[in-house]
Order: sequence, then C-alpha cells, then structure tokens
Amino acid sequence: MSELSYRQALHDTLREEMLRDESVFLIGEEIGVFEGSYKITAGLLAEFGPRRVRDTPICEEGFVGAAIGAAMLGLRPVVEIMTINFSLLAIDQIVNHAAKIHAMFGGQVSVPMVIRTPGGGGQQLGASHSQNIEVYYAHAPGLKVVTPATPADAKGLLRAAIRDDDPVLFVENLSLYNTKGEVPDETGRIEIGKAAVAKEGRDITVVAYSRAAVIALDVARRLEAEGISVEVIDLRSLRPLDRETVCASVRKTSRAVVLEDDWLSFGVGAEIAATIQEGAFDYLDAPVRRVAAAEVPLPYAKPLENAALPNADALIKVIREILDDTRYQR
Amino acid sequence: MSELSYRQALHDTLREEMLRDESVFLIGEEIGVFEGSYKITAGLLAEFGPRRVRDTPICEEGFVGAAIGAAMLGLRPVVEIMTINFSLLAIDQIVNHAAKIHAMFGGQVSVPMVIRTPGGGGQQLGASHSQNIEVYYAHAPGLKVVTPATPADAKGLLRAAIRDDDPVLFVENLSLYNTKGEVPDETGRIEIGKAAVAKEGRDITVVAYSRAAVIALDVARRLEAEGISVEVIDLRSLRPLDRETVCASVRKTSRAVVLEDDWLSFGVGAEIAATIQEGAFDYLDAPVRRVAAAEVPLPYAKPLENAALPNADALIKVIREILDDTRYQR
Amino acid sequence: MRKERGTQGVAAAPAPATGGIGSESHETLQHYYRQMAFIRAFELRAAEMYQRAKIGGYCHLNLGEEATVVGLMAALAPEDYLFTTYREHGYALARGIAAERVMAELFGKSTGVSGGWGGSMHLFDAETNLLGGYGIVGGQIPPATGAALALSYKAEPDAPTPAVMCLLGDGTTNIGAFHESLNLAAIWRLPIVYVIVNNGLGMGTSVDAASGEPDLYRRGCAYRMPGVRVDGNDVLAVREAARAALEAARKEHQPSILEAVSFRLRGHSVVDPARYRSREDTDKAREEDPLPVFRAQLIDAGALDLSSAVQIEEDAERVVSAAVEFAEESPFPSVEELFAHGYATPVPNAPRALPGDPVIAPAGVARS
Amino acid sequence: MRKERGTQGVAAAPAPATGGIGSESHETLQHYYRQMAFIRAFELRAAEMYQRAKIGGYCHLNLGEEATVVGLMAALAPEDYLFTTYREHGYALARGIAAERVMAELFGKSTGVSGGWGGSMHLFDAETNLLGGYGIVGGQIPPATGAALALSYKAEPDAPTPAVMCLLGDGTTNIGAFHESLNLAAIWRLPIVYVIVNNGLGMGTSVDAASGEPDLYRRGCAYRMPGVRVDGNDVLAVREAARAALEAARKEHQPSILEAVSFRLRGHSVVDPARYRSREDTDKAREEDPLPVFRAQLIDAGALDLSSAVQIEEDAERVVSAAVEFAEESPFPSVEELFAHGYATPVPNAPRALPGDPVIAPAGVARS
Ligand SMILES: Cc1ncc(C[n+]2csc(CCOP(=O)(O)OP(=O)(O)O)c2C)c(N)n1
Ligand SMILES: Cc1ncc(C[n+]2csc(CCOP(=O)(O)OP(=O)(O)O)c2C)c(N)n1
Ligand SMILES: [Mg+2]
Ligand SMILES: [Mg+2]
Repeated sequence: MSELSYRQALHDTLREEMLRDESVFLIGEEIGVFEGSYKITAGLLAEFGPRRVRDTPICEEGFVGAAIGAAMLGLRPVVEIMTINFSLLAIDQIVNHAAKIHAMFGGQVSVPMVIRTPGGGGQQLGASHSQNIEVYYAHAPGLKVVTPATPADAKGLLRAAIRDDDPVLFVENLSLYNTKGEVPDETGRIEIGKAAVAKEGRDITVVAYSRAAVIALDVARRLEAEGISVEVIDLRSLRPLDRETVCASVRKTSRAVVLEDDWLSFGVGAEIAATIQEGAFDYLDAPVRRVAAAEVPLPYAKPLENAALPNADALIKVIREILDDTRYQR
Repeated sequence: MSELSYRQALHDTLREEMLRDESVFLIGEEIGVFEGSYKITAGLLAEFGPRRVRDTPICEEGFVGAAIGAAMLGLRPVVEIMTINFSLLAIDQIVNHAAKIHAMFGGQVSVPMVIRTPGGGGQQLGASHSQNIEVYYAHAPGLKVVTPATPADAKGLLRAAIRDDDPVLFVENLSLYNTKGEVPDETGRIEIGKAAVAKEGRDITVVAYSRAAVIALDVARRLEAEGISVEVIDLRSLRPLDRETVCASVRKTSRAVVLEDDWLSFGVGAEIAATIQEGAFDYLDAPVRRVAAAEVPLPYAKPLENAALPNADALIKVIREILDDTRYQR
Repeated sequence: MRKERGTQGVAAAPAPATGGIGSESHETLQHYYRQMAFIRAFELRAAEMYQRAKIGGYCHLNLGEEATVVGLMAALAPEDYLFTTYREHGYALARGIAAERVMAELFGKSTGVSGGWGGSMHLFDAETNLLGGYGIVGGQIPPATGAALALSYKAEPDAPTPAVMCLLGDGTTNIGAFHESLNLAAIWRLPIVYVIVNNGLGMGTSVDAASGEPDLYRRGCAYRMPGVRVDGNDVLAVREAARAALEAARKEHQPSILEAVSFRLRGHSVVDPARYRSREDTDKAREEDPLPVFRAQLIDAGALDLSSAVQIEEDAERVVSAAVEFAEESPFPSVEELFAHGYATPVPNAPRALPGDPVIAPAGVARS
Repeated sequence: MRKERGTQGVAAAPAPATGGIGSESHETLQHYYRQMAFIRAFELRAAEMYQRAKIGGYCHLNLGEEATVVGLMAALAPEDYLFTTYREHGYALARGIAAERVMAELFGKSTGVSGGWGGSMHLFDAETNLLGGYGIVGGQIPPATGAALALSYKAEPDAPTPAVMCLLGDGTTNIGAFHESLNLAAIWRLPIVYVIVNNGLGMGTSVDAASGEPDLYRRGCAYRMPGVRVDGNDVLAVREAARAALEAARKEHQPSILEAVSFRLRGHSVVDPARYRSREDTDKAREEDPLPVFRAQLIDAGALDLSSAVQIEEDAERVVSAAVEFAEESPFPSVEELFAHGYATPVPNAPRALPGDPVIAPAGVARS
C-alpha cells in the first residue's frame, strides 16, 4: 500500500501499462509538450517519445476516430478528451462507431480503446464546461463506462480498461484529481461491471459514483456519529450496471437515496431509482429519492453555482427527511 | 376535422407557418431539390424558393450551428436532421450551444429554432441508423423536447415549437409518417410540457410517447375487450416532463408500465419509473416495469431486429404479469 | 516523426498517363471487364431483390461506378486496408469476397460477410482487410486515418508499410471529419489515400451546390496534400492513378487525394426514382455508361470477341443467381445469438434482457 | 441566390498597404494607444484578481494581442456583429463596453455584461452586437456563420448588409466546425470575415505541429475563399486589412479569412506557467510586444509625448481600479434567480427543483 493522489494513480498506471505493452499509446490534445491540461500525462512524452505520446490538433472527432481505427488494427490507444464536455464533438465516433463496430460487423473485429475524460462542475467554468454527461455513454450498448471515485479504483479500473478489448469510457472528475488514498502496490485489476460497497450500513443506502461517492462516504461517516447507519454503494461502473449489488443493499436497508452530480431528469439516478423500485419493491419502506443538480445551464457566479450543485448538506437533508418521515417509519 | 397522415400534418404546418411568418425558414440536407429524405418538405422549394427552403451540404454541426446564429438574430429556422442518429454530429451545437445560450448570456438573447428529426428502429437500417436517442436531449436543460405520436399532435406541437422562443427538438418517427388521424382544422397550438391522457382506464397505467404511444393505445383497446382497463399516458413532451399527469394517473390505477423504443438502461423509462415511485409511492401496488429495446447495437437481420425491439406482445405480457402476480393483487 | 511536408499549395498534378488498352494484356482487360460485368449483374439483381423485399433497410448501388470500383481494387494490394461507405457491394466483390457471402449479407443471413448483423451498408471482411462499410457520412474517415496511423506505428521509421484506401463520396467532402482527418494524415504523414468517388451528387444535391471548391481533388490544399483527378469511367486510368497514390503512401508515407469522376446511373438508393435529375444528365450518364463503352473498346481493340463478352455476361448472371440461391437458402442468425456480440471481453452484469424482461431476474439473481 | 465564386485557388493577396503612422491623425493614434494600454492594464489586473481568487474558472488574457484587438475593433462598424472566443476581454473593452461591466462579469456579479452568468469566457452584450464569447473551441464559428446568413436573409438581394466578424485562434482551424462553416459561407456568399488570431500556439501546441497548412490564411483555398495575412502587432495594418475584408463582406458578400499574427505574452490562461515555451520564443514575444513598440513609434513620430503616454497609462490604471472597485462592490446575482433564465418562452412543468428537492412537491402539486 502507498498513499497516492488520484492524479498520480492515473499517471502511474498509464506509465506502467505503456512499459508493459508496446501496443499501448496515448493520444489527445496537449498531452505531450503541455503535459496535459490536468497534468495526468506529465513526463510521459519525455520518457516515451512522440510515437507513444501523441499530441493532436484540436479535433475531437478526428482523433477519437483515429484511435478507433488504430484499435481495429490491434493497438491499444488511450485517448484523453480534455473534459467530457468536449466529448460531444466526438460522440458520433464514440456512440455511432466505437460502440457499434464489434457487433455491427458480426464480431469480426474489436475496438480495444480507452477514452479518459474528466467531468465535474463546481470550478466556475460556466455552462458549457461543467457538465456531467456520462449518462449519454451509459445509455449506449457496446460501450463500457467506468467512474472511479478513489485512487485505488482509478488505478485498478484504468488497468482493467486498458487490457479490455472493448471501448471503455473512463470518467474522471476535476475535483478528484488532488484527492488522496491508499493504493495497493500489486498490479491487480478491478473488474469492470461491479459496484463496491464502500461502507456497510443498516438504515439507508446511498448510491453514488465518482465525486458523489466521496461525498456520500463522508456523509455516512459523519452520520455514524449520530447513530445513523448509512450504507454507501459506489457504482464504479455505469455500463454494465451492477443492479444486483444495489438492490441487495436496499433489500437490507429498505431505504435509498441517489447522490449524483448530473441533472436530475433522465440522469444516472433515474436508472438507479427505477432499478431499486423494481428489484427491491417489497423491501422498500420509502420512495427512493435523488439528490442531483438543478436543471439549469450551470451559472458562473459562485453563489448560483453553489446553489445548483448537489452537496453533502443536501444529501444529509434528504437522508433525514426519509428517516424522519412518519409516513415511512418502520 | 380532416383525416391527415402524420407526414401531411407536418408538411402542412411547415407551409402554414412559412406563409404566416416571413422569419420562418427551412434548412437541412436534401430538403429542397430532393424534397426531403422522407418527403416532409415536398413542394416547398418550388413554392417558397431557395431563400426560404435552404438545401445544405452534408455538415450537421455546421448547419445546425448556422441555424442557431440565425435564430440569435431573430429568424425562426426549422432545421431538418435527416435522422436522429446524425444529430450526434451536431449535438455539440445543440447541447453545448443552443441549450446554453439563453441562460449563459444572462437572458440577453434567445434561440428560437426547431430541430425536426425522426428516430425509430424496425426498418432494418442497422446499428448506426436505428437509434432512439432522444433521452440525450431530454437530459439537457435549456432545450425543449417534444415527441408527437399522432397527426394532430404533430401539427399542434410543431406549430407551438415554431412559435416558441427556445430551441425545440421535435422528434418524429420513421414508422409514424404514414399513420393517419383526425386533425382539427383550426390553428391551435398544443402546449409544450403537457402530457395527454390518450385513453382513460382504471387497472393499470401505460406511459409511452411517439411510436410507443400508438402501440400502447392499440394494446389498451385490445385489452379493453378482455375487461382490462388500461390508462394510456402519452408524454408528448420529454422536457419539460409532465410528472404530475403521470403520477396522477398512477395514483388512480396503482400500477404502471413504461413502453419505450430506446434501450432500457438510462432510457426515458428510467425517469418515468423513478418519478412514479417517488410521486405515487403510497399508491403503488406493484413495481413499475419497463418494456424497452434489448441493449445491443441493433442487428440488421430481421429476426434479430424483431427480437430486440419492444412491441405490443411484450407490453401485453408485462401487463398480464403485473395484473396476475399474486404478490401484487389488490 | 515529422517529415518535410509538401510545398505550399497543391500542384494540380495530372493523373499519370496510362498506356491505354493497347499496352495491356487481353487477359487483364478481360478480367477487368469480367469484374465490371459481374458487379453490374450483382447490383441489378440486388435492386430486384430489394424490390421483392428480400433485402431490407437502405440499399445503395455501384451502378455506373464499375470502372472506378474495378480500377481501384486492381491497384489495392492484398496487405492494404480498405474502408468504404455504404455504397460498397462492388468493392467487396472486386476485393475477392464470394458473391454468395455478399448477397447473403444483404439478405441478413448468418452466412453473410458480417453474419447478417450489418446488411448492405455494413459489409466487413477481416480476411481481405475490408474494414467495413459505414453508413454515417464521413464516419469511416477518422477510423481509416487511424488504421493508417497504426500501420505507421507498427513500421520501422521510413520503412514502407501497407497503405489504407479510404473511400468517400463527393458530398462527404463537406463534413468536418473529412477536414480533421486529412489534417491528421498530413501532419503525421500517414500512408493513406482518400479516394473521392465523385458521382456528381450527394442524394440530390450537386457538387457545385455543396462544395466551395467543386474541384474536389484540390481540397487537399488546406493541408498541403496533393490531389489527382481521374476519369472514373476509365478503368485503366483509375488503376494507374490509384497505384501511384498507393505507392506514395506506402513508400513515402505521402497521403493524398484521388478523385474519380463518374455518374450514378440510378437514384441515390434503390427506392429513389431520382425525379430531380435532368433528362440531359440521365442521358449523359447512360451514354458514358462504362460497361458498354469498355466492352466496345475491348471488342474494337480485339481484346475481346463478342461471344466471349456474351459468355462473361452469362457467367455473371449465373454466379449471381447462385448467390441469390445461396442467400435464399441460408439460415437467418438465430435469436439466441442476440447478445453474442455484446462485448469482446466478457464482464459481469452485461445486459441480456429481452424487451419485457424484468431488470433483475425475479429470483433476485443477476443474469450475466 | 448563388453568385459567381472566386477563381480556382487562392490568390495569396498581400495585406492592403497602410500609409503608416505618418498618414494618421495624432488623435487617432493616441486613441489606439489609449485602447491598447487600457486593455493591457485591464488584463494585468484581471490576472492579479484571478490570483487573488476574485475571478474563478478559466481566465484567458489578450496580453500581447492588443494591437490586433484594437485594429480589428477600429474596423468593425457599430451595426456589424462580433462573435469571439473565450479570450475576449479586450474585444469587449475596445467594442466600447464599460470596463466595470466587464470586470464585474469576471467577478460573477449581477452588474456584469452577462449578469454574472457567463464569466470570463462568456461575455455577451446585445447593445454592442457582441454576440458572445464561447468556450468550446470552434463552437462560435457555425453560429457566427448563421448570423451572417440571417443578415443576408434579411437584406435585399445584392444590397449591402452589415457584416459578421468571427474570431478564432490558430489551433481552432483544425476542427471540423471551421471547415463546415467556411464551406457554407463560400457557397452561400455570406457577409462574414473569419479572423484567425494566430498567436503561434494552441495551449502548448505550435501551429506547425497542428496544421497541415501552417500558412493559415491559405486554408480558405479549400472553399475558394480569399485570405490575407497581416502583422498582428501593427494596429494600423490590422485595421486596414479588416476594413477591406469587412467591406468585401458587406458590399460583395464575399466571405474571407484574415490572419493576424502575433504572440501570446504569457501562458494559455492565467494558471499556465508556460514552461514548454523556449527562452528564445519568450524573448521574441517580449521584444515584439506591441505596447512598448507602438508607444515608441508614436513618440518617435511626434504623435505622442512622454507625459501624455504616462498620463494615458495612469488613466488606464485608474479606470481599471475603479472597475475593480465597482465589481467588488456589486452584488452577486441572487440565488432566487437560479431559474430566471430557464426558458425564454415559459411553459408548464419547467424544472425548478433545487438539489435535494422532491421531484414533485409533496402536496402532489407540480411546481411550474
Ligand atoms: C452524417 C450523415 N448525414 C446524412 C446522412 C444521409 N445520407 C446518406 S448518403 C448521403 C449522400 C452522400 O453523398 P456522397 O458523399 O456524394 O456519396 P454517394 O451516396 O453519392 O456515393 C446522405 C446525405 C448520413 N448517412 N450521415
Ligand atoms: C472542443 C474543445 N476542445 C478543447 C478545448 C480546450 N482548449 C481551450 S483553448 C484551447 C487552445 C485553443 O488554441 P487557439 O485556437 O490557438 O486559441 P488561443 O487560446 O491561442 O487564443 C484548447 C485546446 C476546448 N475548449 N474545446
Ligand atoms: Mg456522390
Ligand atoms: Mg492560439
């Protein structure tokens, strides 16, 4: 075990995988000379040279598509899209091509690529630079979508993603890069498609992923002191979605909240709530609630941005509402 | 009242609105000389000339973005994107720009444009040409998303959309173009943001939209004969979403199914089920079920395509399962 | 990595001269005619099968483009890679894929090149390096460019590599992916030839109405990428131009544009009656139809006699009929296979629900 | 609708000659220096305020680009429209928007040009036809093109119209939207000037590494669109070139490219230390810094004396300080306004839930 930042865990894993496998290469905007907009790739151009660390012009559709073609010929490109907002310029290549190619051509070819990209609001980047639109990819069969919340998961999932033969969208989060955590030294992978019980609890289940999972865990620890026992499920993978782990938890706690950074309507939490009410209907003592972003293009002004984004306080408020509501007392 | 096809209703409405308002113009691929890939715009180039009916090169990002700019200067472009699959090439302009511009610039400008585009599988068009990805747009604040199921709604909603000052994604469906229905002669609009109770019923609520709403209504009529009373809610608008009408229905029937043409996970039905379990929790006698497409890139071969897509039989099966399940008898 | 780029602007290089029919062996010429006649027969039958609802979806034909198809495929080496559009039956055939497997794909049968999963627009054959037909306009261009990147990644610096040929239509030169890809190929010096099959029309929109620079071979100027225009009705000219471009791609890693100009004999797809087309245009297309023209040339030159020509045409019909029969008799893929191509690397919780299935198996056990 | 297009290829027209400093009134020259000095002062203070966390998000400065900014804005008529990138404080100021309103926007205050909703990257002012700063690279280009379409839609055929000026960076010429938009402008003959502000770098990527044709003004060749390159450090040259391009856009509906070449004095944004930049490069940027150069030129030419120069600089500081004070004292927009700009046309069921609110008000009554 060593304590690493989420950023360092990503960096180290990229480096290790490049050392391990010559077919792994990095491609994206400003990842080489500039060392990455968020410095995940710092030092790698110097170490591996421009063949393995390929700076691209600004052309998301073009370089994501190029990575698809390279993957079809057996390479293992790891693409960086600077933020998930810009992935919309490449979504045709991701959803209409990468996600389809394996099945549409009858399984003759696969697309072993990873697209790393951070989401996240709360940095005052304004409406077009603060989105959490991973649900777009989670909806698309053929893709795998992972959303690590901790340095250890960042490492284990990135390793699994790079070695996976399918296109994997690897969703990072701006506000997690500097967070720290214990990371196992051995080179294990974390299975894509499995949620984690981040904390066990009895009274209520909080389902979350990425930054929200960190907040949920923090809230759970705080409420522990008050005698409220919160179970936290970190989804880790949105596609495939581990419905069973979520429902098993709610069958135990009988109550659930989703904490998510995206907009409420048609967001990730909708699927979780829909899944729980179907998979744990007879166990549910109260409606599944969702704590999500207000449905506005995110304003720049700090007070408005703060008001629009979900946070620990909102989660705590909803947990209390559910537990206190006399209609739903056990 | 006159009986019109869905195609004719769209065509007539475009023509009427162009006659009424000089600032309304049509823009898109092959809508002029070719008269539209699905012939919605047949005859309009001849009648209005190339200024009002503007054929574009193949460049979805470019011409959708151009329509945004034209709308910012007060025109009312009605864009045709040939199918919703190709909208992914323009989604950056739609979600990162059209949806944001009004709020991001503090309300100083609006984007009064309509994007018409058909979705729909079942035509053996293969994985990349058969998608129902309206949920991508339904998730984005700043947009309005409507999904008419009938010729009358096609007319009333298109009229409302054209006169609306916000960007409206107007989702049509390939398999509805030839369907017929009564259309009022007067020039009323249908309010965006309101669902319709397409058929009243007592035993169970089916929530649907677009093609699925037509199937749901058909199923409801068939089950009526057996003494099963199905209420059908046609959402008509996905954003805003009329949660109250949906929940009010389920508070009455206590049971619900969603029928939707998109993929199950993170699809439109997830939001409906999540809403119902929260908004009608105390009334619900059984879990809300979803009948949706199998989560695969849609295969070309007819038997596989048929197996992957939701249909009346699957809906009937699920309705019976819910009503027959002894666990959930009233 | 980066080599010298071309000089400013684009030398509008004339297509390399061909020796003409006289300098080709009769065998070669007959082979080309056989391929062209075969594609013609196949496409006409495909149209018929579509009208008889044996083929579904969209169906775009190479009718009128046979000389281009055969010339290009004659130049493409077996180790090269091919990315095409949705208008690609002819390419698959000329690349050497059995007609049965192509027709079976159009029928959606499990014996089809793509196992019935792709249909007319999505032919793929790993064996012949046909890396797919693509239905999204321009969608093939970035992956094709990336395939060229992989070839250069795998090669020693400066060593020759196989090349990629990326087909696209005239209308497709206006989409962003074209620009982005050509720029990447130029700055990275990738071994790729972008072949613009200019049949004069998008669906009904003319090149002139759609493209600011209607001389499409010149559009590489924005990347200092050379371009050549060739008469797409002249199979030998197409072959020579393609050879030269492919050689430059393979040996000098010089990407380039090759524009082959011809006509679309019919509508955009089988269902399009092409009413927007002027009489004049249709007449011209028919007059310049490469099939009868090439046939007459060969007969004039003594490279083919009438009875061999008729023989070739009858053979084509026979093989196409056999292909239809094969397709007809082949089984559809089984519904059990619906999730067979879900993922290349299996993972837990991969979806396997059919419409109407519960999200979790009632026992509470997740399917996987 | 369609007029003659230009001839093949692009005449790499030299930028129109300027009479030089000698032929301008002292007043004009002083005005330009005042604007440049003001932008300089504003940007330096913005950097400081960013470091003091008064400004959030990303903050991209026009430092080093002042001559380009002022030259362009001198040419743009009040009835013309401007679309810019996220690097646009200077344009807003030179367009005549009060510094307080710009600084207040950077502070996220309700008195800001965009009411605090946009921030540094998203300045918008309906009154001066500044139709927005845009943060998505290339995102502004299609809407700017559409604005030009609207202007031509509204005008009588062949009548002059106002023009649109669309700014973009060098790195942005490689994105698809650039290609698609230029093509539209070319085929529809739209009154627009695409100004490529070439500061030599994307974030850290050089023009040469990113662009197949690094002479960016030539990239219009793929649309037969003329292009001109001008020294972006020469305010008069920029103004003249922009005037000519705008006139052609307004009167002849001739779209064109104008490339203004200068240097970025600092990193990509305030937080970027620009370590990737060579010493040589930084030195060159500093040597050619348009501010001291222009100042010296004016003093040499007798158009400005030292004390007026100092006065101008002090005035600039004073106004910027006042702007900071104004911004500091202005209120933030109120949280009650969060849904104020939800829709321009109100509709039922528009979302108004805050994080943690139930999806339906507990009474069962939908909020709307
Ligand atoms: C992104 C996208 N937009 C639109 C279409 C619809 N479409 C299919 S083919 C076509 C015309 C293409 O013309 P061209 O590139 O000249 O090829 P051709 O069909 O003539 O071979 C269009 C508009 C599509 N498939 N994809
Ligand atoms: C679509 C998209 N991709 C990437 C980015 C991140 N990004 C912001 S500015 C920039 C560099 C732009 O360079 P250039 O066009 O030369 O403009 P400059 O910043 O030099 O003025 C990049 C890559 C973005 N904002 N949008
Ligand atoms: Mg064509
Ligand atoms: Mg730059």
